[in-house]
Amino acid sequence: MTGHRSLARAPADGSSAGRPRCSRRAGASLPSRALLLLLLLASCDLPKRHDAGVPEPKELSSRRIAVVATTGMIAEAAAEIGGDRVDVRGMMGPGVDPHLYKASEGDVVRMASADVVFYNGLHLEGKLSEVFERMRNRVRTVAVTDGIDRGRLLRPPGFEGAYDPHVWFDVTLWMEAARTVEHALSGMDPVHVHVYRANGERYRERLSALDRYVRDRASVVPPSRRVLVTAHDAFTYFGRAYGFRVRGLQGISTVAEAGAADIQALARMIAEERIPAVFVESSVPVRYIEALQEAVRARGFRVRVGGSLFSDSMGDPGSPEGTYVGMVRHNIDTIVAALSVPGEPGRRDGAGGGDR
Amino acid sequence: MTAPQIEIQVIAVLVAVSCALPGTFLVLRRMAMMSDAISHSILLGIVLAFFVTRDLTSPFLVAAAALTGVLTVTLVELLNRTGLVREDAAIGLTFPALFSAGVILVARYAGSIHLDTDAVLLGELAFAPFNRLVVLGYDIGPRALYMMAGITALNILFVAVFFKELKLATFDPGLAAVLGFSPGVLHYASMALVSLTAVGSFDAVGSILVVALMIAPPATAYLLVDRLSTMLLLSALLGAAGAVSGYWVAHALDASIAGSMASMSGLLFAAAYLAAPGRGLIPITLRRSRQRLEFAQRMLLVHLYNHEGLPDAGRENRVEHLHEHLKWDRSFAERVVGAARDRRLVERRDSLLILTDAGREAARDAMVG
Amino acid sequence: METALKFLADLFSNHTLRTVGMGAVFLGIANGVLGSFAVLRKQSLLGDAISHAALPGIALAFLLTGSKSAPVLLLGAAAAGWLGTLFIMSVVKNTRIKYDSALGLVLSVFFGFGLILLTRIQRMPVAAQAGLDTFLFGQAATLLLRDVATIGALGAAVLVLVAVFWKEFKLLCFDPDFAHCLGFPVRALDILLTALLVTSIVIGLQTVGVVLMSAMVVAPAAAARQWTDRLGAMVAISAFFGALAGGAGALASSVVAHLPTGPTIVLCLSAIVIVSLLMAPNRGLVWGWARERLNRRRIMVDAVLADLHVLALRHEDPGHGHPISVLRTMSLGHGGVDRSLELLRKRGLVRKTEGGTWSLTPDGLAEARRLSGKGDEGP
Amino acid sequence: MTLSDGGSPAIKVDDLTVAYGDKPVLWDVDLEVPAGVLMAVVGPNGAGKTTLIKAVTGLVRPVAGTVEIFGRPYAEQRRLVGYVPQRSSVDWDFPTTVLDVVMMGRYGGLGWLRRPGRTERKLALEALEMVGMTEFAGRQIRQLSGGQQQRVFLARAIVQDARIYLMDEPFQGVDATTERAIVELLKEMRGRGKTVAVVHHDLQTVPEYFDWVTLLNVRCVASGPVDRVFTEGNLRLAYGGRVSYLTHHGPGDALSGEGDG
Repeated sequence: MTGHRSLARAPADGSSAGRPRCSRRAGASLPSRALLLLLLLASCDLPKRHDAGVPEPKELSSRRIAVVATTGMIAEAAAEIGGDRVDVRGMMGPGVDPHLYKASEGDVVRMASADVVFYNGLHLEGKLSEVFERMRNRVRTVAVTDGIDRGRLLRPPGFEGAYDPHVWFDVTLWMEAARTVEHALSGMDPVHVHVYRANGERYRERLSALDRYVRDRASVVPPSRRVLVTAHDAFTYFGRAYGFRVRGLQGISTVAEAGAADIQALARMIAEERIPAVFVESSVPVRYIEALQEAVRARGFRVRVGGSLFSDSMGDPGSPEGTYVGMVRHNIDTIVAALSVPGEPGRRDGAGGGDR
Repeated sequence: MTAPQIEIQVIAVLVAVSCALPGTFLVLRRMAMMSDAISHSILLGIVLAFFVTRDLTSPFLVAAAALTGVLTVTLVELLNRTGLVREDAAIGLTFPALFSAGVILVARYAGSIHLDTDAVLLGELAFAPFNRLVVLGYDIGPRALYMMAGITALNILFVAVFFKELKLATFDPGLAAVLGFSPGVLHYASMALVSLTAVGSFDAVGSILVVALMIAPPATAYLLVDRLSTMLLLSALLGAAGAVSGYWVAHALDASIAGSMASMSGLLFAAAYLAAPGRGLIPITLRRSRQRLEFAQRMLLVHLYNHEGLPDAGRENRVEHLHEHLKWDRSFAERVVGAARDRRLVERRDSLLILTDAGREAARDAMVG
Repeated sequence: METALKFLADLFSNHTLRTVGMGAVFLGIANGVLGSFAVLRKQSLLGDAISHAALPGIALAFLLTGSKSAPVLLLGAAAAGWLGTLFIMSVVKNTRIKYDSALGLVLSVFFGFGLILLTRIQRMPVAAQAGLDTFLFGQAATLLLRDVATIGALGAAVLVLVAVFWKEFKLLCFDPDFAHCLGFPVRALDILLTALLVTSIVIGLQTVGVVLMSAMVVAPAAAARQWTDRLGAMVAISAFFGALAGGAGALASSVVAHLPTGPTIVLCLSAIVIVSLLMAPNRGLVWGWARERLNRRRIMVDAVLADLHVLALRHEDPGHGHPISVLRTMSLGHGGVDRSLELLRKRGLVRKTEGGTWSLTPDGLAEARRLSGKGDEGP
Repeated sequence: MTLSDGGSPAIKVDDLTVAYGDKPVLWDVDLEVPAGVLMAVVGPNGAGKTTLIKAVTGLVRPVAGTVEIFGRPYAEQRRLVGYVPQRSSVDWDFPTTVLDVVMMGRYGGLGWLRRPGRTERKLALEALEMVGMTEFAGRQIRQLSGGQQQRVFLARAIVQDARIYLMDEPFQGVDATTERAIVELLKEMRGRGKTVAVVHHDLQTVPEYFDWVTLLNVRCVASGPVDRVFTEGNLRLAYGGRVSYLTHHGPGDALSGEGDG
């Protein structure tokens, strides 16, 4: 019976306690043994109350807090706010689309040994968001978007409870997210509240400076040309916050595809409004935007590819775009540089091989 | 090992066992690709159920996915029944249509929602231990564990109860019908079970591992054994072995667990393909060369016997001459002579070859045969 | 009328429609032709398998070159798909594992290995990896002119090769043993035909995606098979269906908003398949069903005639009338006696007497004799 | 074309050994078939009859041994050998017509790139006439009865214009009339100097149909003229104790139904 007890209780104990005991159970590989284990598991031994497993505050004040964050943006916020009180490990590195993240074995250990998991929520991480919600009894998990007033979230018409998860493109919303991180850390480790508050304050100040920067830069673009055309619908928050109309080629879902009519409609709009540039995203194949560009050119207008924007993840670590601030600055600089120059008419039978 | 690590392996083993059973029948009945077809077509069910419930977390979505699996199987079967298209074409016609309908619905009515199969089925073994089942406030373990245990039990029960009928329906559907076993009903029951197992397992471990575990272990077992019962058992064992070894490969590489398990199942198959006793490529090649050698020895004996005592024996019965007469290359001739000498059928005096008594006996046998 | 014409003119001067339409039509033709052979050789699902098996090739190509350019990744995909196909062929040839299992095996194991590589790449701090996993989710609506050129060139090459090796491919698909005995290099032909299929699948994958490619291989050929019993006609019809669905899908998706092009083409293909299965002459289900009904009706009518004959034999006067109720009891289980009598009356074989009873006419008597001579038509 | 068949047998098989898995299906078979005979290959199930045909035509690779056609290796003489496979070996639902299938027999002679034309069509129609299938020329092959399908295969072999024919169970699933017709055809072919080897099941008809016989049971039990070789002793050697066929037999007996190959 000991085997089954240890297994059943291990989750409740928190994984650090479960580890040594379970290491004896390497024999679980045999299917018969596994079945036996399972039968035992299913039998009626009473496990502990599930909320008993959340780490005690006392324990955390004396060591660094192990933090796991899903996206790079969240990892950065946690590292900034936690300072040297935390060990942050990001799950999704640069260039990883959170919708399509493939977990590796290391994630199991990282998540099991974490004191807290910060995730975006709002289904950005797919089904995983749900799992994180349900995990709260086991490891402390925090959706950084939880603190945001639901009224400020974008909601596609017709579906209850489904929100656009790409909140980080509105810097003010991201400040809310950072506050959620700060509160979570403070709650876990009240002894060091002052550290988190000071770090959080400093981080939010930088973010609010960033917000002002984005606003300033955006105002350079004449309002009529403030149209952001990208491959997928990730920039809606950005558009709302900084006064851009946003048009995406395809929806949020990864299975969704564009139709020929969608491309034509977008191309017509670009040509009619003489929008000078469209943008590619790091995580979406360039060809999508190239197709749009071709369609526009065929309408006698030349639209440039204004550059590459970071949408779901940040740039290489060490580069300026490898930080949240750097990424947002890169995006707005790219957008402004491309849109503030007026568009040039193309020839219908243009050099770029328009029609034929 | 930490608790989640153990849980992952237990879940994987359960998936392996529950996939091996229907998988064996799929492989034998040439419907292996059904598993992959289901993995695509369930999108339609998920989307339709979402339009009804408007809730991504509703368990109704998973039920709808399973139902779509059954629908897929039924449509394939209907197409088959017409006799106008073959089984593989029937599968290839069905799932793209269902999947495409799903995609169109998403694009038209839910393009701004993250709605796809991944949003409803977890499909990631690494996270399965964290998706807990909480009953009356008590955490009693990973959901997937219970779900897979239930599905495994159902599969084992089904196979155990209908073993005879399944066997008959698999190998001779016509005879089964004559004997009144109604292969149709059994077929639908087993296909419903395939769908249920597939969708349940997709949720626990992801579609690609399910396809791998439904096909690779039974195919491997098919190379190794001839009896249905041993094949079922061996499939389950091989699946479990692939799952557990795959886990540790993933651990070592810090890579995808499902991917590693699928790859290990593939490696097990490759090993059997190369080395299965009697059927593997290596044993066949070895046997070919051994038989060639054995056969050559007999030819040698007969040749020596025919020329023994004749005046030309001094010329004919030399190693060099074998090269010309029997068109053997020199090294092969040496090998044949060496092997025959080891068996004490031939002696060598200088370069002349002489039969021993045993060799003479063997030569006579060879000629009679 | 004028507005309709203008609408059409607009439509066809539309760049996206023209590009996508042309690409889809070319793809439909190439895959319609190759798919015919694939379906006849029970390789319908090769497209599905190859599209999954390409993943490790893409990941490895990226790992080795660090480049995400389309030719590099396509080469990787083609190499992996090709390797997978060779493995499938080798397993099927050397073991008792059937084709479908070999397909599924390669599909899942290769994809699994691709996942290992992808997760390794994910752990690398390289932002350039973005989009690697979506490389194979092609979008038919985003076809570029250069894609159309590639597909067109490929389609032309496929058509030429199939024309050149027409009789060899035909023999290979119908009776490979006989081909071997005639001295054709069966294995090389097999590899060539499969290579053509793999190439067109991989090109199509990147431009229009996995599922559309799977359907493009199977559906036109399966539909075309219903309409003809000749290989040449089947290949031609299949190419036509492929082109038709490609064109119709492109058109529909450029008229209606939010109608994704690829899936729309698949549904057009499905519609063609359904119509073919139901309506194709000879093989179509509707015709078969109608034939069966006709037969059943004929047998019932003959049965009633035979019943009347039996009754007539019992009477001296063959013109004696018999009440319908007697006929009903005799034809128990057949039903429809009234309708049968009506049909017989129209043919002048029976007549209704004044008392509301029925009797055979002389013609009817002759016909009934003829039938009973055949023996087995009576009830 | 001059042929080096002055005295060399039509088919000469030397030390042929074939194994499927670890089971030898043919073991050390020696065989000489003179030109111009009509030969039955008989033996119990699993005796390797089909395998022998397939090994001669190179469809299975032997472990050991050689096959010579008119004194030269098979690979060089391929064109002289016509092959009629078992009916079950092809897909009868294939979209092709009777005439088309028969014309396939000419493909080998056409070589690469050339398409069958008027000549091939004429030859094919002639062959169809010989087997009495002219009226079916335009039919899809699925719509034929078993016997008719077999006749189509024979016609295809005829247009090959080979000198040696190897036939795998041409009488299987064929009605009595067709069987007679096929036998007549085979005899006529022999009359024109062709050599025909037929895998056969019905022992009782052997003396009536054939003039040469090979008794096979993994090894070659005996081979030669029917009147010399087709003896009860040899049959007993080939079939073990199960020789009751001489008194009663028929399709459905232990002797019929092919299981090897």
